[in-house]
Amino acid sequence: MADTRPISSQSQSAEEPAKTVPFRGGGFVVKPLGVIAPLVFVVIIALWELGSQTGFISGLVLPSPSESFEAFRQLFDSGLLFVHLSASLQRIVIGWTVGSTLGIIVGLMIGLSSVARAGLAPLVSAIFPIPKIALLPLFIIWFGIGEGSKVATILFGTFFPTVITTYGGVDNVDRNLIRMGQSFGLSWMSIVRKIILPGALPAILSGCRISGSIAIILLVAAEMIGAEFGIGAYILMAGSLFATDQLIAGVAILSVMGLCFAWVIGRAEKYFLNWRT
Amino acid sequence: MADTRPISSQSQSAEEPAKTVPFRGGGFVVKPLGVIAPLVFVVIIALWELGSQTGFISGLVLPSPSESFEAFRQLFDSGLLFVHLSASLQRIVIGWTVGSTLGIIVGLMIGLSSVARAGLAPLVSAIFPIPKIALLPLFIIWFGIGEGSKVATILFGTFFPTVITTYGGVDNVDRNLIRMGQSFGLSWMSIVRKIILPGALPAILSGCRISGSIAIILLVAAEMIGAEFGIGAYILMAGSLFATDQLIAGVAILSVMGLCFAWVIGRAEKYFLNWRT
Amino acid sequence: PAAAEKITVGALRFTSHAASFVAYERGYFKEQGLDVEFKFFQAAQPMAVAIAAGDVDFGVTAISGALINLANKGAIKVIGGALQEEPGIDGQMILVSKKAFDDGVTTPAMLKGRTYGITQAGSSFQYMAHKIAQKEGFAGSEIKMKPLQKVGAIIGALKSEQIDAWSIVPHIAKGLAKGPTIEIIGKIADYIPDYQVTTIFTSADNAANKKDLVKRFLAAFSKGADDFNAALVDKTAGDAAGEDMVKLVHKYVYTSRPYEKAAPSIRNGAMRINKNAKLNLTNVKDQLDWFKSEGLVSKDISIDTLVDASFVETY
Amino acid sequence: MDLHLQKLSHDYGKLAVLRDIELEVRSREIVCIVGPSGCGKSTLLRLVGGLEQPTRGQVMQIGEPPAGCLNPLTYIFQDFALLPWRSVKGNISLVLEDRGLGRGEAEEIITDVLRRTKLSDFADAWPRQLSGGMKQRVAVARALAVKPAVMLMDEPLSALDSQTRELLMDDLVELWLTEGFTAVYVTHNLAEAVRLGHKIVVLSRRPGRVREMVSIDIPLDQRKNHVKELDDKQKLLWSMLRDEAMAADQELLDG
Amino acid sequence: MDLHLQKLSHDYGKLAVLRDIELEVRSREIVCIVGPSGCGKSTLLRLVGGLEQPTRGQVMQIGEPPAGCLNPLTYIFQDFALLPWRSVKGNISLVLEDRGLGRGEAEEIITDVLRRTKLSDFADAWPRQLSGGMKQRVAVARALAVKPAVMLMDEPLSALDSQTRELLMDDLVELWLTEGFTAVYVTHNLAEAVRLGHKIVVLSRRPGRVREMVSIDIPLDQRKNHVKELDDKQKLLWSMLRDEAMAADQELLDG
Ligand SMILES: Nc1ncnc2c1ncn2[C@@H]1O[C@H](COP(=O)(O)OP(=O)(O)OP(=O)(O)O)[C@@H](O)[C@H]1O
Ligand SMILES: Nc1ncnc2c1ncn2[C@@H]1O[C@H](COP(=O)(O)OP(=O)(O)OP(=O)(O)O)[C@@H](O)[C@H]1O
Ligand SMILES: [Mg+2]
Ligand SMILES: [Mg+2]
Repeated sequence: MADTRPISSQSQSAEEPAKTVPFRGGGFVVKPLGVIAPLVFVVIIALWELGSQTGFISGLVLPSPSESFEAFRQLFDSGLLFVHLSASLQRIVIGWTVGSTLGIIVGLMIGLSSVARAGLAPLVSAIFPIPKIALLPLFIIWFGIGEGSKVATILFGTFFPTVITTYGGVDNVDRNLIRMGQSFGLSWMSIVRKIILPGALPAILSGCRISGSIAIILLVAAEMIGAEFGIGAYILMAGSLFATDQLIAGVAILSVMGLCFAWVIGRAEKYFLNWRT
Repeated sequence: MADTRPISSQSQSAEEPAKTVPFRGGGFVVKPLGVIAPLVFVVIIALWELGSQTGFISGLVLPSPSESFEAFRQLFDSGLLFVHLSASLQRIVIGWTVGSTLGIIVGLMIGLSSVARAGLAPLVSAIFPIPKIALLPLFIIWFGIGEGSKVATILFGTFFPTVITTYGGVDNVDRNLIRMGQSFGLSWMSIVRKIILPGALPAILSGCRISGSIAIILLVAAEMIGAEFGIGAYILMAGSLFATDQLIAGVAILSVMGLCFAWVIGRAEKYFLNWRT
Repeated sequence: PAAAEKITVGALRFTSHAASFVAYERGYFKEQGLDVEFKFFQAAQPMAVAIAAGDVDFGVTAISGALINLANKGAIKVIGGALQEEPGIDGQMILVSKKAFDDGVTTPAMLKGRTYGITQAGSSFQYMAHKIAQKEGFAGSEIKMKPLQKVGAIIGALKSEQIDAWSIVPHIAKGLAKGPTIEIIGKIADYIPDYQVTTIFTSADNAANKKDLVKRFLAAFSKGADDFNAALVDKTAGDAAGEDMVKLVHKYVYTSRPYEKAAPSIRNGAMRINKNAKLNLTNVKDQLDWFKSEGLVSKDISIDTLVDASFVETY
Repeated sequence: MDLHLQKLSHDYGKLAVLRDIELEVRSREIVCIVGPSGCGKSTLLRLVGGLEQPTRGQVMQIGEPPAGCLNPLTYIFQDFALLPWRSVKGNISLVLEDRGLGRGEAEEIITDVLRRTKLSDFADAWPRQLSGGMKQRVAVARALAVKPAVMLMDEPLSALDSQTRELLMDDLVELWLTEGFTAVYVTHNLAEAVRLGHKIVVLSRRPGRVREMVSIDIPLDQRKNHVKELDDKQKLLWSMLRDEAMAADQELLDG
Repeated sequence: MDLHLQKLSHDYGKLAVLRDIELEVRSREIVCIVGPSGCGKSTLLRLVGGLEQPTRGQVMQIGEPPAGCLNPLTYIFQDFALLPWRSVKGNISLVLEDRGLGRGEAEEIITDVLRRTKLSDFADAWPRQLSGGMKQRVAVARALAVKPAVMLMDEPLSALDSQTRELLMDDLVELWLTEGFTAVYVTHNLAEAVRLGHKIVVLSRRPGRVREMVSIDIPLDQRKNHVKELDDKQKLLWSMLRDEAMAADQELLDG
């Protein structure tokens, strides 16, 4: 069979339609758009205020943002804001740090050892679903009604989700990379620290986002136990008095705490995961 | 320089120590060890019973397993167990399914679109930390005191962690694979369904483990609102009457629910992630 | 008669809500042309909100800050009295831990400087503690309040001697005092005579626009209360009636326990429910004043905002 | 369908990768690209395939792709880009789904391309169970499955042993003779280049420019009879690349 | 340090991959392994490196590794196995950490191996920013950094252009002359095999057996002057492989 290699006469005539090759790459990469987030909040709050003002949203349970802000101002003026905040922050920071650290350690154990997985993973599945609130009486016996039980509540709440995300992340680390580490005679500890931990880090950080939010949620549960000060105690008090303006002010403080925490995790992701696209 | 290629005389003499090359691969793979899990539970319960019997664990707040089992038996005999269970299961199944589904959808949106991320991610960070319990009054107003508010509590509780794990998973999908899909002209939908979703699946399933447990935890909060039947209502009742045996029996039911759920997720992982080592 | 009017009654599964159960079981609501559906709650506050939201028509609960604030928002009204402390009948009791008891807290007068368990700031427990202090002649702030949210949590804290004192309804108090770690040192009735523990309330809309409905509800409720008082409080109806009453109540309370176990708790928990839903306005005023003095509710709430006294006899 | 690369330049941040690439790829022409490691060959293919946007210049597509072609510009990735969660078969069927093919038709195509890449026994294996060469063959099979008008091949045979490579090259020649596809073929193997290329483009070291363009006029199916000429071409290319490399070394020594 | 492979066989589940491999690797000897794609070459290397346990048989290590060698048996992976979260430099320093090297010493080694693989400019780049060939060079650099006694190289130059490959081969020859390492070298490139190998082992198709063993007696540093002999060896190898491939084809046609 003769070769049919194109010669100029066979090539496309000049009248053929010419277009640039369409771009089909790109996308699937999320870029930060700084302006939208504040806008969304402003719009939501404005709509809510409008709704309250026009009576569309009944004042019965949901006060207007301005009323809530007024309650917040009172709290601020009374000087108690910082007392509440510092009490709560201390509990959260200790509880979350210890809970997450233990969670990462146990998660690594479950991810790395068959025995630990067989023994601990079902325990985690069995204990995680137990509502902290139901156990408050026990917590009081075990940890007293001082700071102990409050920190313990947050600690327990953050421990379990961290365990689960950590071992999920470990399971997902490319085994080829581990084999590489072994082939270079890296110690077990080095492999865990330098290969498995960084490989599981995206999952762990995503777990931190969750556990951080849970820690904030649990402030309320934690401060049910003999707490005089704390944002959670403030919210509980407002709730029991049905002082909805204070309630919303307290909840807004929690929201802001959540936003700050998310921002920190976002920074950590930027810093630790900058190797990703 | 002359070549110094080994000839037989240069080769190692026979007296040189000979050993097999040490095996350094393997490990870092977790195998199921079926026996340990039941053993752990049996040991814990036995120790607890022993502790109660000998008075080492005071009957003060923690009743012995046998007492709790007795309470469970009474519940069973009264025929209410299935009434409670079916009421709770229905709420959990609906709340969790809808919450997770919405969570996966919103998580995908946040993972895929810059606009959605900028607008929704901070909202998630702001709303997730709000304790459901503080919002109960609002839930009553919005969703009434019927099944609506109960399902909504669980739905909200599962929605947020699912969103976070899903977009964490999407962020972690290898962009090269996406480029491959684009180069073959796959539609956006196909890329999402066939490349991004499976790539994020390990993270999503690990998120399901968490959201499942949270759903069970929230049963108690959900059934605070005008619930006649349900495991959460049973626990609340027991708590308010300080019937610790019933309390523990109720908590044990939640634990078993958690174990069953974890087992289901484990099966799903085996099925969907069998491509991993 | 015309088709029965459908109403929803909120209830907690406590013996103190028995009057409604009796009225329902014995057809007193039907007699009044009311088709009652119960909605059970796990706490009083969601019930109050549900009434404010119009999902529930009537409820029974203690006077709380939430109730007053809801009333202030024009959502609900107190329309009658229910549970009542009464000298001679076992009422709420004052408990101390063994440790505190051995330490010399043998009478309520010694509570000065001690810790006292309450569910929430502004709860009835704090009110009771303050009344004790008032009568014993020291400032309420000299008893250290420990908010622990839940009755269960307070019991745990008391048993493990992390708080010194508490006050609670008799059946729980007696049950606890049977153990080695808790002692009874007094009665609330000695400090707050005629304490109006719980009140009946409804939405402000019902109170203003459906006066007839409210009257019919109260009538049926009172009839139930009479039966209950006769059977378990005054015990004038005889043992068989008492037995019947316990069985009736057991349909709603302690349902998950066998009858033999539930019966003593039900009997011990029986306190008087006011005849004809009479309301002790004097005591309610005192409670309102106390809330005001603690800064828990706004100073300019008047008793009329809280109570609609047009339905029952007040004193 | 012809392609016309017009003054194509590309930078990654401050790193200049490609500079003023001017190239015509005619229909039914195989253009081989050779050049030092890191000079921008893969980047060039990505630009041609529309997976990346050039910093300057453009890629024109002249004429329509022939009928029956499922994905006109098809890429074979240097790192294979197999989905780890799909079997060999699943990885190929991935690119056939949503194309309105009947199940039978798709099945037929898959069986055919697996046979041509000698992977029939491994249709149900997971990617992690494959050897390096087998993964590469899956990537080739996947590209063949969509009957491309222009194939953009990034070292498609590099991980294969010489005889499998020989066989697949024969297969490509055969395919070209019967179906006449167009290809841009990046390779490090000069023997491959002179065996398959109608035109061979030599890129300079980074930033890549077209340093030389060599045409080979011997018809593809007759190249086996012209070993000598091809050997000479290969030597010519080799000397050009060597010069480039030495210049680079010189630069390193100087700079 | 010698290696002795004794009746090594390996299966993956039901898939027979290697059968009765008997091979001696003497100290300072480079053994090249060639064979069809999927015949078990990478598996063989994994067995030798102790990364996988053979189903039957064993790998003996005779004598001690020389002093100064950080990781006696060092593997260069076919798929590079770079940590995506470490820069080029970090990927190399990974294997030097925990070895009690001073910071300065490690730094020196890294600079040296980067220079030798022409990656000095990319010390701080992430793996995703590298071209295929550059990734492979990082893998080579990493292996060189630990001064191995025995190198297990799985197609270490396959993704490189001919001139870079030529340079790195020269580098390896030089290294061998000065340091005299031992190597098991899997390659598809017969020119590479005859250029570097003291012994060339031809594996049969899967399940891999030793089909033939060819020794080349020309000293490594003189091979450039013996082009003709090497060409002959290469042709000999090629014909053997061709036969194997044809036999395989025949089998396919028959079965
Ligand atoms: N983890 C595994 N599980 C199951 N089968 C495997 C696994 N790894 C390799 N195989 C199979 O073993 C055989 C040999 O694989 P190996 O990687 O050793 O081949 P190779 O000779 O290196 O091939 P190539 O030259 O293509 O790299 C192949 O058929 C492959 O499918
Ligand atoms: N995503 C990226 N970000 C930054 N730099 C990149 C990126 N991709 C490639 N580069 C750089 O661009 C240059 C060219 O890369 P390219 O992959 O095109 O080389 P190549 O010619 O294909 O090399 P090889 O033959 O080794 O595959 C390299 O120096 C590389 O470091
Ligand atoms: Mg490339
Ligand atoms: Mg291989």
